[in-house]
Amino acid sequence: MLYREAGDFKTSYTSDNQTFPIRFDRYGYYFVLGVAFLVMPLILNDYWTNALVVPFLIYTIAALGLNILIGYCGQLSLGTGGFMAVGAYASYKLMTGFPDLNIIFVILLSGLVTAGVGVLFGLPSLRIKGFYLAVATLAAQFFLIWLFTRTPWFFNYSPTGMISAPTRTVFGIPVTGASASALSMYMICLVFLVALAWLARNLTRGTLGRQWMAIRDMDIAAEIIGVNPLWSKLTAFAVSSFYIGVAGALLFAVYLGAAEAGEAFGIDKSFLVLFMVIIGGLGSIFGAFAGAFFLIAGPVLLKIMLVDNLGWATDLAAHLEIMIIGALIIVTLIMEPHGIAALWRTIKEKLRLWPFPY
Amino acid sequence: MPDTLLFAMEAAANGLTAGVMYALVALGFVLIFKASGIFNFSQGVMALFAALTLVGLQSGQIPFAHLINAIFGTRLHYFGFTLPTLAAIAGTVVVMIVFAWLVERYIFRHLVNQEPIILFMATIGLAYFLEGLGDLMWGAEVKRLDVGIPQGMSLAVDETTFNWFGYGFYMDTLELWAALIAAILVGALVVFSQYTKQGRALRAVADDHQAALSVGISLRFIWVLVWSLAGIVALVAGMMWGAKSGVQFSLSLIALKALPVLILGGFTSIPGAIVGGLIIGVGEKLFDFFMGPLIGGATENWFAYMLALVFLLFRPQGLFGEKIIERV
Amino acid sequence: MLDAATPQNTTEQPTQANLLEVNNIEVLYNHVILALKGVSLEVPKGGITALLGGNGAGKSTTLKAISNLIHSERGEVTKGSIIYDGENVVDMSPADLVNRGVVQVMEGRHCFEHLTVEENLLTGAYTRKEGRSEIAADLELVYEYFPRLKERRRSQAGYTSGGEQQMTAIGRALMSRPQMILLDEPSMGLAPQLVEQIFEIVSRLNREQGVTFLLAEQNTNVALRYANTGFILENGRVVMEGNAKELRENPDVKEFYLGMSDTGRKSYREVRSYRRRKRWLA
Amino acid sequence: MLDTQPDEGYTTADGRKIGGVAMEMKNITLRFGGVVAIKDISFDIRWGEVRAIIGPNGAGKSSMLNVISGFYNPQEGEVIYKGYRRPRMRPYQVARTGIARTFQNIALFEGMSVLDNIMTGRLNHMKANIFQQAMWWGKAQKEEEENREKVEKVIDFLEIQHIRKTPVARLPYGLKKRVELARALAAEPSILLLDEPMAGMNVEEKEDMCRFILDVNDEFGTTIVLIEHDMGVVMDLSDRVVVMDYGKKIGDGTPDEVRNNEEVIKAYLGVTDD
Amino acid sequence: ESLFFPNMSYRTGPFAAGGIPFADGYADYFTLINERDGGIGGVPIRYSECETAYNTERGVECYQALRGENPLVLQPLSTGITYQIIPRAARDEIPIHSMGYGRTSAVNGEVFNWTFNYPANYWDGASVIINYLLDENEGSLDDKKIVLLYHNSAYGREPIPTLTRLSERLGYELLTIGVDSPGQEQGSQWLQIRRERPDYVIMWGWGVMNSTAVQEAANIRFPMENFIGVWWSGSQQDVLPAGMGADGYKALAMHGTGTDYPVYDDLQEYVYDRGLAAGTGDEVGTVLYSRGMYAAMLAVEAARTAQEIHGVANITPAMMRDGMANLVITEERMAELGLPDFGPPFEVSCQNHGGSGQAMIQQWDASAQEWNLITDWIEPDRELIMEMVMEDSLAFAAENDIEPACLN
Ligand SMILES: Nc1ncnc2c1ncn2[C@@H]1O[C@H](COP(=O)(O)OP(=O)(O)OP(=O)(O)O)[C@@H](O)[C@H]1O
Ligand SMILES: Nc1ncnc2c1ncn2[C@@H]1O[C@H](COP(=O)(O)OP(=O)(O)OP(=O)(O)O)[C@@H](O)[C@H]1O
Ligand SMILES: [Mg+2]
Ligand SMILES: [Mg+2]
Repeated sequence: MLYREAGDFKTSYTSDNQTFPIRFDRYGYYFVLGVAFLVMPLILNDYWTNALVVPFLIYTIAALGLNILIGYCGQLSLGTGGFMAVGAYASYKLMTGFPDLNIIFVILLSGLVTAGVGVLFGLPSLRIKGFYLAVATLAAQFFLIWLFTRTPWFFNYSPTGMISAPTRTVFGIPVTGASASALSMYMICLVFLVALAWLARNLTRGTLGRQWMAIRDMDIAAEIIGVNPLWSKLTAFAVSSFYIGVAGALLFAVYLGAAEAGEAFGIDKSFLVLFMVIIGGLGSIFGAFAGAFFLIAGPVLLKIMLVDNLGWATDLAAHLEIMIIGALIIVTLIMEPHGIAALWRTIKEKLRLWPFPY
Repeated sequence: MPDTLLFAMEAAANGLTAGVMYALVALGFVLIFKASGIFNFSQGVMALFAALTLVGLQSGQIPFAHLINAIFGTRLHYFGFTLPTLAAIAGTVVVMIVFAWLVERYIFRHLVNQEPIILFMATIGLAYFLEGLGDLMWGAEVKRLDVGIPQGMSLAVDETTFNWFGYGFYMDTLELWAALIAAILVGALVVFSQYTKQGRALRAVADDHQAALSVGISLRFIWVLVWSLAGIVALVAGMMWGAKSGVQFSLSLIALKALPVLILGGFTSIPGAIVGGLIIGVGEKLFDFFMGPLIGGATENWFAYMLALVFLLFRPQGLFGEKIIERV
Repeated sequence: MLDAATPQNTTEQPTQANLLEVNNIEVLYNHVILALKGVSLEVPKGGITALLGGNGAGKSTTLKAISNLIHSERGEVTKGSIIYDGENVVDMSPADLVNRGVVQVMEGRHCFEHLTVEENLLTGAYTRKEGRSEIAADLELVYEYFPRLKERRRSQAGYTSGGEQQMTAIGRALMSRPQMILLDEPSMGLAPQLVEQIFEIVSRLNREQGVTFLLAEQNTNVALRYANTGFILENGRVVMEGNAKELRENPDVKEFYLGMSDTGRKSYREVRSYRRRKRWLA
Repeated sequence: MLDTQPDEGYTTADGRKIGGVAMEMKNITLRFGGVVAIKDISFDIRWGEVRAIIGPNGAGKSSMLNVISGFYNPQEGEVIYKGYRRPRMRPYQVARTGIARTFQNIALFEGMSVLDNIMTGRLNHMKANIFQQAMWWGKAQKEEEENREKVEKVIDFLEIQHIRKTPVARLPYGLKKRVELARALAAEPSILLLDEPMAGMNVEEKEDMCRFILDVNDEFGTTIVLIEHDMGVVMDLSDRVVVMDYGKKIGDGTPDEVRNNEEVIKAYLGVTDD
Repeated sequence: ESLFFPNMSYRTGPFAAGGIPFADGYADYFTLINERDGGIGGVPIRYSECETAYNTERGVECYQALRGENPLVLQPLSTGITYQIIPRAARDEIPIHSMGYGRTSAVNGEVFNWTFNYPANYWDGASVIINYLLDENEGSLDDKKIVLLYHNSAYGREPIPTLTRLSERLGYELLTIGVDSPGQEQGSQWLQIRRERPDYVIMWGWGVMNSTAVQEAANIRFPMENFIGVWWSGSQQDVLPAGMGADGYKALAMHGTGTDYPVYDDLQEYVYDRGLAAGTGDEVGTVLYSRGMYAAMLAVEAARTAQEIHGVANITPAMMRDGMANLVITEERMAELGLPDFGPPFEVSCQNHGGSGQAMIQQWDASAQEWNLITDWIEPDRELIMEMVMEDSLAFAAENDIEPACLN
């Protein structure tokens, strides 16, 4: 009797449009938010924050962004790594060029810069579709990385081409650089994530979201019923790149501290985020969280299990680890092609029918 | 003749053969895409795996030795005998066919009628799995692969061009061989897909899994067939690339070089893979030759993609790909 | 119109035993959506059986369950059995079934878009072992049935009109020389002339070659005219079954499926209010 | 029976007033490579009428709708809409001029729920900008609710309340058709193009569908262009009928006129139904 | 109680082939110390590996996992990871030893208190090669043309400033040609080299880039004795794939190779024969194995020094840092350790974390399949390098508000 929508009658369209129409879900959501802001800071230690939680938060932002592009608007992109690099280098140039600019603005501006670049590389999507579009985004990926490793201006002419984030503060507390504490890193990433997830939710449930989905499901029909493909695709590229740029800026400035385009933002990154989106579930906000968690926590937990607990050699463990990750991807897809989010929905539907099997 | 022109010609000629090397990898992609609409990301890893298996068999390595040793505390490495190259190749072909069967049985059978992106994702999962498996089975060290194909500067080309132009062109013998093998391979595959009943069935499956099932095409058979073929193509690619730069992890990354080739030629066209390879090969070599010094070199990674992109703007389905049907 | 000449075979009862028996099957989509809740059917050998019912009644699902195409839509038969020619076929692959002579024409055409019309037809002969000449002869036969296809034989199926695709799909099924054809809404999108023609072909194949038909059809009028027996589905259950003639006489069927009232057919314009069909399963 | 003066309309047998010319197709020719889908066809559509297009399979009916909705650009001829020659437009621009349609091969957005599908029909009535939408504040939310109300009316009207939240991929064929109609209706178009809306329905469902169509026509005065193979429906519903065969127009007139046209009988109707 | 020496190894990923032998050598030496001497100063060594796959994010994860366990010294084994953990390790007071890689300007111990890169760094390496070439050409490189073929990454770009400055001074023409990672395609680069006809090619490569370059050089018949790699481009796996074509190829050597050192007798007795060898055990004596062993040996010596300075056996990371900052390696000590002439003698100080900067040149003999040392220790141009080190490190200090100073 726990999980029921019966009794939850909607009296207005507003309440029907709620993010969590079922009361149980809604309370669950407040609970999670409460835990994230109030309880987690108390119980997290440095290792878990740094090894797992902060990257999870950052990659969730990237996955949200990519999910908007692929999951909602149906435009396949493999340029995530390149766009994250734009965010990272933009934040580096802003941080070093305007030392007094607050880091929050730096990160937002980096997102905007990335959005611009995203729109530029999104232009071919008006003509090119599906896997063919992947080439346009791959071109972006390789070109951007090349640009950042070849143009000294981007790394302030440092001899090695590495960029390092100087210390910046929010309310006097350092959030970037070596002196930033795990807690402050956690908090800034969490705030960005919660805000951006909320915006993503709003965008995807409104008109723009429906335009994106219409383009995704059947672009020709969408155009005939009045969706402007140019506008929808480019807004999707812009919003998605904004998120990815913010994620790139956070990854560089807050998490890594130092980076080099080719190494930190290579094609692997594009694939990693793509995995998250697909494993989590295309076209689902929750999916971005689930996918990022699966792919960030999975390897770390496997490593801890195999190496630290079972005492296996690291290389054996690492080989097994990629095999297991690969196998898990396949198994998830076979179980539910639409990812963890869909799996979760099915479970909820079952719960709703419980105790009847169907 | 002015030197620049000669040099450019040399670069272009090398581009042609380099393009063929890319095309070898692209061919495997095309086969699978044609037959199932699956964009097989694991093709590169398949090439690596095939090459690893070939070397392993050739040198009599014990598979999973590392794992066995770790578990049982043994110190196994080699069987102590080696296999002749041809036998090792035959053995690898068998392994690739078994692999194809397993892939169908345990993965794609369960993913019939799913969207292309889901299938694509599954192949990425497969790529991971296979990469780990390859390392676990044969170890991660660099291995030397020698199947008896000569390597190094082709003297014949050098001499001929010297007589013609007074400047001897450099061409790699291995790449010339690769061109020959690719030509044979493409010929055989074109005949297979255009002139046989199975060829037509392949295209039907790619269009609509469900409808193909409804006319009695056995997806299982078709898929095992094309994955086996793709496995063999991967072996050829792995052999050529492995001979060039050793067999090790990076071999799988050649898939990234094959993508623009594939896209430029069109996903569904076997000859397209070759033509695409040639265009990309020549294009990137010439671009690097003329523009590289001006903009800092190492342009090859992105130029191929940019070139493919420009072509796509004019032909969204690639040069020889099937037209994308847009109707309501 | 109903009183006009009806094909003779409606009254004949098929002579042989059942070719297909569906025993109380349940079909579950996606692990949660129960689409069929115990459907049983018998299809006599050499007969034409019609499956009727409103939108969402489960006609297509039943047909797909029989041909086993249901698996590719994440559906499964969770209960009951399907016996074809004495064999339980629930666990067979669609290809096995085609090899045994059961072929389905799916709802919504499902042509191979990039193949030409002719190639589409030829894939229909995929399972056949005979030589080229026989297949070519059958191809001609299909063209004879559907001259329009002959004109469009070299066009990619994706670019042909809705009706042309429907003809292609039916022709493709015929190419495999099946024993039994599962037809899902064959008349959909076809011009009236062609609808008659298709049913003529059905009854001809049935008479001349003894092909068994199971057809889901919304055009109840025509379907019941050509069928021997009929089943009416509603909400995943069989609610009425019987000989086609009896069904046609049934007042409810007359009213709701044939659009006949005692006063004869009335104009669609006259229907002034939405009527709700009498539910057998209220 | 037709009024000869083009701009004043005419009165139908059952007393409805039909207005002036809404759209005029002038000498339209459409070719695909060697295939001529439409050959020099002209006809007009008047405000408020139900105009049917019939013809055998492959005659070019759907292509004609595609021309009207701007998806195909004819090689020759012009479309006069509301008295002006329509310039070359992208389909979405055409949609914004008040033309909505349904498709022969259902073109719903499979990944979305029924409600969202219908809401896309109202796109052109929603004006909140991207920032307002992102914040879900003020205009965006208000607008969403207003439009939701309109959509709910359509949902009630078509009696699909129970599937409101169902993903359309799960719906049976007939309901999908109905949802498609709902999506087109939600746009509150001045001209509604329907491509075989009743394919795959039984008599009872067709009756319902006819009722919906007529009601829309009556209540909102929506002009309707209808392609249908069920002659009963066509004859009962339409005010005027265009008959096409092999891309050519072979007949144009009231249902009765068309029904008795020799050429039409030969090419399409065959033996007259009832 | 134990002394914790972790290793941030990479036995998987694109550079596994280089990571495996290094990790094996590093591990085996610690095993030897435990087995033979019962640890350092009586305290056993605890060794563990954390797999980074040469990937910076994994590196950060490893750093976080290791740092709680009081590691005495970290070997990040990747230039990228080193850059990332330098500031964190300084905050957490954990010493880093980036031997022959990493941030060159860490030589300045007053800025980089916790980072050490003795005995030699990239700028030393570049300078040693040039000095060697000067020697070969009777003291003049005027009118010579030298190509630098480099891995297009932070690592590969390191030598460029040094080589550029030296070219200004010595008058040779420098041409830099980048190869994008991983580098198995160098067709156009080598065609360019063929056209340019340089006198020498210097290579800063890693992984598959090395073997491909050697193969390509052989293919275009570039005289192999004029082709010189850095120490990361001079191991067996770089030359073996090219077969006889690689004969004559040269590379820098930070240390000796092969098993002709007395220490191998001990290793055989205490480690290999007892079945304690790390990995598959077939890397013993290779160049990168030797490097791993050398790194472990330097760590052990630094630990000993720390024990002496502080008079406690169970040292902390901070004490270890003092040991490293006061490390003195003499020829005698090397001989005592069973590694005579294996590495250069050098001293570390609080100001200078860079060691002597010396290196040798080795040459590949393809028929015997072994590396031969063909020179003695060659000095780099230390003056120039210190000048550059100061510039770069002071810029870093300014950027990060560091007041250059010695810790003790
Ligand atoms: N792929 C699917 N996933 C989930 N549910 C489905 C799926 N296909 C059909 N259903 C459900 O199964 C039920 C029966 O559908 P079916 O398509 O068999 O109806 P039908 O009788 O063929 O209707 P129509 O005349 O409209 O074609 C419907 O309620 C539908 O919602
Ligand atoms: N995009 C296209 N490319 C090529 N041929 C086309 C295209 N669109 C339509 N055709 C052809 O034009 C002709 C008319 O097609 P259309 O779809 O308009 O027919 P229709 O009258 O709607 O027929 P139906 O009743 O069967 O739906 C057909 O022969 C079709 O094959
Ligand atoms: Mg149906
Ligand atoms: Mg049509």
